[in-house]
Amino acid sequence: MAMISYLKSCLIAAIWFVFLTFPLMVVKVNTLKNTVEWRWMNMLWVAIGAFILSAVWRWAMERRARGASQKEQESSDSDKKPSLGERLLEDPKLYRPLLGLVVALALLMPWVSEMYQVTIWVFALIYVVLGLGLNITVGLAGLLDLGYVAFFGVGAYTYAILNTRFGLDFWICLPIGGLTGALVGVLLGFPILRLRGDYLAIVTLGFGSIAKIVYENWEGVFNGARGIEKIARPGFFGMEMDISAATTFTYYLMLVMVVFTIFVTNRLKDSRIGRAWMALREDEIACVAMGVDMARTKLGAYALGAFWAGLVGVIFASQTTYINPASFDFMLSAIVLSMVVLGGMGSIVGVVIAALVLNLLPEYLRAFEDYRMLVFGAVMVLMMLFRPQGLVSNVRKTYTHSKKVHAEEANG
Amino acid sequence: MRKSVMKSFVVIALLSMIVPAVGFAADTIKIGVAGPHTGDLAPYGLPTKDAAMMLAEQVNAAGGVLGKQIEVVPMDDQCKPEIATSAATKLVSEGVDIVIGHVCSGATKAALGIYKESNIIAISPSATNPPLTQSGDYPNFYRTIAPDDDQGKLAASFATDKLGAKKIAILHDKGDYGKGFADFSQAAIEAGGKAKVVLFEGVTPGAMDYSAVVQKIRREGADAVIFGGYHPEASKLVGQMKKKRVNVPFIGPDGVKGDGFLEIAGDDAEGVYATGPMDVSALAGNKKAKDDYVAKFGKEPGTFFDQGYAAMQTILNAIKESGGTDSAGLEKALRGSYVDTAVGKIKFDAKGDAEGVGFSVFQVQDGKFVELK
Amino acid sequence: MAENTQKLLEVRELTMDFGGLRAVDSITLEVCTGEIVALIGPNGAGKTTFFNCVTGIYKPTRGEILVHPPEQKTYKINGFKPNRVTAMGLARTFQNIRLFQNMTVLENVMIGRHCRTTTNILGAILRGKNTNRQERETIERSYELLEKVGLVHFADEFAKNLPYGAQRRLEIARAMATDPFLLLLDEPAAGMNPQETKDLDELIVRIKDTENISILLIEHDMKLVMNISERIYVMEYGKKIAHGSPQEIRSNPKVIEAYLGEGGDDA
Amino acid sequence: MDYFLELFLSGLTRGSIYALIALGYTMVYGIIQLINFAHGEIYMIGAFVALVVSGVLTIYGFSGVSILILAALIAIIYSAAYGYTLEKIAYRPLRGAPRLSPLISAIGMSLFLQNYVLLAQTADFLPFPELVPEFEFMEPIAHIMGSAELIILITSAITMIGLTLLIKYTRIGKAMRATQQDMVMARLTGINVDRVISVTFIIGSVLAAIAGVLVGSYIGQINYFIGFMAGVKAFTAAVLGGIGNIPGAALGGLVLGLAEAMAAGYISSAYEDVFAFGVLVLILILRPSGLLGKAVKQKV
Repeated sequence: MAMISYLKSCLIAAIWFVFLTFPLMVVKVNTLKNTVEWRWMNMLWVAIGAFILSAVWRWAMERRARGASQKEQESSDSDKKPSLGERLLEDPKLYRPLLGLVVALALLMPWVSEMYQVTIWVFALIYVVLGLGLNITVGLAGLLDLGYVAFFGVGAYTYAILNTRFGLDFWICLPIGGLTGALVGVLLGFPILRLRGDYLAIVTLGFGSIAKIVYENWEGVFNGARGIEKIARPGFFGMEMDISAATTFTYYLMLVMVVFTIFVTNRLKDSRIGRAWMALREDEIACVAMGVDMARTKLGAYALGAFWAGLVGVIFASQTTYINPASFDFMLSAIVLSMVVLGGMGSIVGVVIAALVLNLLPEYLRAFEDYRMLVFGAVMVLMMLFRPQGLVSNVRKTYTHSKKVHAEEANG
Repeated sequence: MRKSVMKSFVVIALLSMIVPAVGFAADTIKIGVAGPHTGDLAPYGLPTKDAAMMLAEQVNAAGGVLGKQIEVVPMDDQCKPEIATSAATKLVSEGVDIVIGHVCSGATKAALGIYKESNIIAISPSATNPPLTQSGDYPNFYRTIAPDDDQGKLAASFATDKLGAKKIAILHDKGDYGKGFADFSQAAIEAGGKAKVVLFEGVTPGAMDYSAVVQKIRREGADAVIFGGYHPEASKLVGQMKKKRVNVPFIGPDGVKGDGFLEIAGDDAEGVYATGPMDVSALAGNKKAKDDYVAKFGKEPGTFFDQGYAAMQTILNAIKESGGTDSAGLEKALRGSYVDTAVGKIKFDAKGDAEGVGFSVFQVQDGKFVELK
Repeated sequence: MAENTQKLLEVRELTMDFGGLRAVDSITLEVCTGEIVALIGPNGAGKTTFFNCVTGIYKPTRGEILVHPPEQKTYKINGFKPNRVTAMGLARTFQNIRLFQNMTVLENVMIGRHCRTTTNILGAILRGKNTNRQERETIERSYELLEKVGLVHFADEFAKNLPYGAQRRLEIARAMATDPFLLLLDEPAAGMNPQETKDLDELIVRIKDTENISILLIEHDMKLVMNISERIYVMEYGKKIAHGSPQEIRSNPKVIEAYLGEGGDDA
Repeated sequence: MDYFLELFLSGLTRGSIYALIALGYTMVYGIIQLINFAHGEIYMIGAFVALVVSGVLTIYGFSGVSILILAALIAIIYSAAYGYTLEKIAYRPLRGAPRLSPLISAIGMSLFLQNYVLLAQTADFLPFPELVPEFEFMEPIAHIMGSAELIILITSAITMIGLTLLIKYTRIGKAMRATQQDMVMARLTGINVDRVISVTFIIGSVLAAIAGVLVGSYIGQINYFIGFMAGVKAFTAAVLGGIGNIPGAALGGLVLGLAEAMAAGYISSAYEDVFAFGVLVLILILRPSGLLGKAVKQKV
C-alpha cells in the first residue's frame, strides 16, 4: 500500500511538471513564419525525469527529516564517528600520501600536457583562488557578497592601466592590485557592513554592477567598452619567455598562489580573527555581546576577500593580455559563489575541489557546457536543501591542553 | 561523504592526466576556425565554421591542395576574451597552419598576440574593429570584411548628403562595437561640417524601455538618428520612436542589418536604414556558395557566411600559390593577387584589410533589406 | 579590596521607548561589589529590555548608566556599542540561548577572550611569538573556565549538540571568559530540571565567591532567586514596583499582587 | 513643460511595472523575510508563456482581444503555478534554516529558471505580439502617451486596488496580515501558515505575470534574461518604499520609475542602472526602513 501511494505521488508530481513545462519545453513558435513546432519527445523526457526525480526527492526529503529528528534524539553520538572522508582529511597517514600524489601531479602537469591544458588549468586555478578568497567573506564570516567580481575587476584594471600607461612591471603591480582591491573593499564596506545579511547581499550585487558600468562609461581611465589590450605577461628576472613558457610560468605562479592562499586561510581560520568571523556568522548579537568589534571584524573579512580577488585579477589580466568590462559581470560572482556553496562554506579542501570540478567539467565535457549555468543553479538549491555544510564539511580544529588528557583518562 | 571526497580526488587526478591523443600524419593542412560555436552569440560564429568545413570537404573530395588533405579544426571561444586565449593556445598546440577567426573583436584582440608569437596568420570574417589592422600591431592579421570606421563614415555621409539631415542624434549601446560605430559617425559628421550632432548618448541594453531617450530625440529636434549597436536595442528604439510619433530616419550598422531585426521589429522595421557589407548575392561565386550550403544543410546560411567562405577561399588560394604553409609565403600570396571569392574579387593591402569589399546602405522595404544604389 | 561595598553599576532613571510603547520606565538600580542582585517581574515587564539597554544592544531613550570598574574612573556608557560595554567588564548571557552553534564548546569560550587579546590579521598569518603566547593563554584560560562549569569533557563537541542545561552553563563560561567584574544573567535557570537548577545555584554562588564577580540576574525561579540574591528589584509594566531583601520582597503586597495577577507563575 | 510631462508619463509607466513586480517581493519578504531572488524569473516566465500562447492562437486563427485575454489568463495561471512550485521546492524545506540558506537557494533558482528557459526556448530575443490595440481616441496625445501606456497604467491601478481590497477584507488577506505580524501566534490561532505562504507566492506571481504580459506587449520583445534587471529594479523599489509594506512597494515603484525617467531625460541614460543601484545603496544605508516602513527593532 505504502508503495502504491508512494508511486502515486510520484506520478502526480510527474504530471504536474509535464503541465508546468508544457508551454516552454514542448511548444516553440516562430512568429515570423507563423509556424509551431510541437516537441512531444520533450514531454516524454520531462515525464520520465520528473517521475524519477520526484521519487529520489521524496526519499531524500524523508532521509533529511529523519536525520534532523535523529540528531535531536541522540544528541551527539551520531556526529562523533568521523566518516572516512573526514578521517582522510584529519589522519596524516591517510592524507599525506594523497596530498603528495596531488602535488606531484600538479607539478608535473605542464610537462606532460599541451599548452592548451595548461591554460585551462591556469583559469581553473584562478577560480580556485577566487573561491578561497570569497570563502573568507562568505564561508567564514557569513557575509554574502554578490559583487565579488568588482574586486576581481579592480585588480585586473589596476594592472592593465599601470602596465599599459605607466609601464609598471607585473611583480610591482601584483601586490598593488591586491591592495587596491582591499582598499576598495574597505571603502565600499565601511558604510554597508552594518546592514543585515540579505540587504548586504543585494547592495554588494549593486556594487558589482556599478563597477561594470563604470568600466564601460569612464573612457578616460578604463578605455570603456573597447577594453585594454597588450597587457604584459609576467616576466621573470628579465627572462624572455615565449607564450608557452609564459603560460607554464603563470601556471606555477597560480599553484604558488593557491598554496599561499590555503596557507593564509588556514592560519586565519584557527586564530583569534578567524574564530571571531565564525562567531559573527553564527550569531551577530551574541558575538558583539562577547566583546567582538563587529565593524572591524567584518571589514577585515571583506577587505581580505577583496584582496585575493584583486591579486588574481592582476594575474588574470596578465594571462589574457586583453580585458574588457564584459568579463566582469554578475555571472562570474554567481559562479564563484556556487563553488563556495558546493564546497562547503568555510571548508578549504571543499572549495578547492568544487572550484576545480565546476570549472574543468564543462571544459572536458563539452556537451555539458550549455547546461553549465543550469547545473550551477540547481547545485546551489540542492546543496542548501540537503547538504548546507557542503560536500566536504568543515572539520573544526581541536585544541590540546594538559588538562584535557586528564579529563579523558577520568572519563575513559 | 567518503565517496564524494574520493571521487573528487579521482576526478582531479584523472583530469590532470588527460592528454588528448592527437597524433596526425603530417600530410594534412590544418586550418583552425575559431569563434562562438556555443552560447548566445553562436549564430555569428557557426556559419563561418560551416562554410570552412563545406569548402574543405569539396577540396578534399577533389584531391586536396598540393596533394594534401585539408583538416578543419573548429574551436569555440564564445566571444569571450579569456576563453579566446585558451582557444588560441589550443589551436596553436594542435599545430594548425592558419586560422580563420576570431569572430568578435574583443576575442580577436585577446587571441592575436598568441598567433603572432607562434607566427600564425589569422583571417577574421567579422572582426571590424579598426585598430586591429590600422595600429600595425598585428602584421599577421587579415580580414575579409571592411573595418567599422568605413561604416561609420558611410552612415554619416548618407545621413548628411542623401537624407540632408542637419541635426543628428547619435545613440549607442555602450558596447565595443556600438560605441565604436557611434564614435566614427560622430567624427565623420563633425569633420564634414554639414550637420550638427545634437545628441550623443549611451543607452542601457536590457533596460525596460527607451521612451525617455526617445523624448530626448524629439526635444533636440533631430532629423536623423544614427544608432550603434545590435538588433534587440535597435528594434526597441524603432518601436518606441514609432509609438511616440518621432518620425525621423533611423540608421543602424550591420549589427542591425539582419533577419533578427526584421523579425523583432516587425512592421516598425519598415523604412529603417542600415549599413552593411555590399550586397554580393548577385555574384556567381556567392550564388554557388549559398546554393551549396542550402543543398547541404537545407536552410539559408547565417551571418558572416559570405565572409567566412571568402576567408577560406583566400587561404586555399594562398596555399596553392605559395606552394606550402610557410607564413612568409602565405603573406606574400595573400597580398599579391586578387582572388575571386564569395564577397567579390579581393586582395589584402599592407595592413591586412581587404581591397574590394566595402559597405553599402540598405533600407527595409516590404520586410526586406534592399541595397540602395 | 579597599572598600567592600563599592558601587559597580549605577543605573539612574533609565527609560526606553519603542515607538509609543514605554518598555522601561525610569528604573534606578545599583549593583555593588560582591553582590548577587536579582531582577524579577512577570513576563513582559521589561527586564530583558533593561539588560539590552545596559549592555549596549539598545540605546536608551533617557537616563544614565554609570559603570565604576574597580580601581578606575567612572564611565557613562549610554549608547556604547555592546563590545565596548563588554570590554569594560560587563558580560551577559541570553534568555534564549545564543551560542555559536557550529563551533566547538571550547571555541565558544575562546570567543570570550577576544576582547582581552590583540592578535590582528597579520599577526594571525605570521603567527609570531606574541600570537602564539596569546593563543596558548586563551586555550588554557578557556579550559579552566570549562572545568569550572563542568564541561571539560564536552570541549571538542559542537555547541549545538550539548544538552540544554549544559548550553546554559556554557553561556556562563563564555561570558566569564571576557574577564568581567559584573555578570548579567538572563534567566539562567529557564528550562532546567530541579537538579540542574540546584547545580546552577551553587555555580553562581561559587562564581561570586571565588572569581570576585558580582552578579545581576533575571530569573523566574523564585526558589533560586530567594536562595542566592542579596537584594531583589521587582518590575512590572516597565516600572520598578519594589526593591529590598528577599524577606521584604516575599511579603510585599504589590509583588504578591503582580504575581497573583499574572496567574501565579512558578513563584 | 511638454518635455517634463512626457518624461513624467514615461516614468509613471515604467514605475507601475516596477510596482507590480515589487509587490511580490514585498509580500514575500513581509511574511518570511526572504528576498525571493527568483521573482524576476517568474515575471519572465509569465511573459514567455503569454508569447507562446499568443503565437499558437494566432496561428490557429484567433483574433485580437480573445488572444489578449486568453494569453494573459494562461500566463497568469502558469506564473502562479511556477511561483507555488518554487516555494514548495526551494524555500519551504528551508524554513528555520539560517537566513542566508534560502537566499542562496533563491539565487540558485533564479539561475536555474533563466537557463531552463534559455535551453527550452532560445537565447535570442523573440518578438512579442502587440496585443493591445491602438485606440483612435488616443491619437492626439500619442506622442505623450500611447494606448499601451494607458492600458499599463489602468491595469496596474486596478490590480493594486484589487490587492489592497483582498488583503484588507478577505479571510486569506487577514490571515496574511496575521502571519506577517507574528508567524508563531498566527499558527497558534489556527491559521494554516504554510497555506498562507503559498497563497502569498501565488498572488505575487500573478502580479508578476500581469507585469510580464504588459511589458511584453509594450516593448515588443523578450528574452530569457529580462527578469534579472527587472527583478533587481523592482526589489529596489520595494526597499525604497519600505520592504514588507504594500503601499510602500507601489510608491517605491513609482518613485523609482519617475526618478529613472527624469535622470535619463535630464542627465544621461547611460548611467540608468548606476542610478537605480545608487538609490538602493543610499536608501539601505541612510534609511533601511524605506519611505513608508517603520523602523523595527531586532528582537534579542
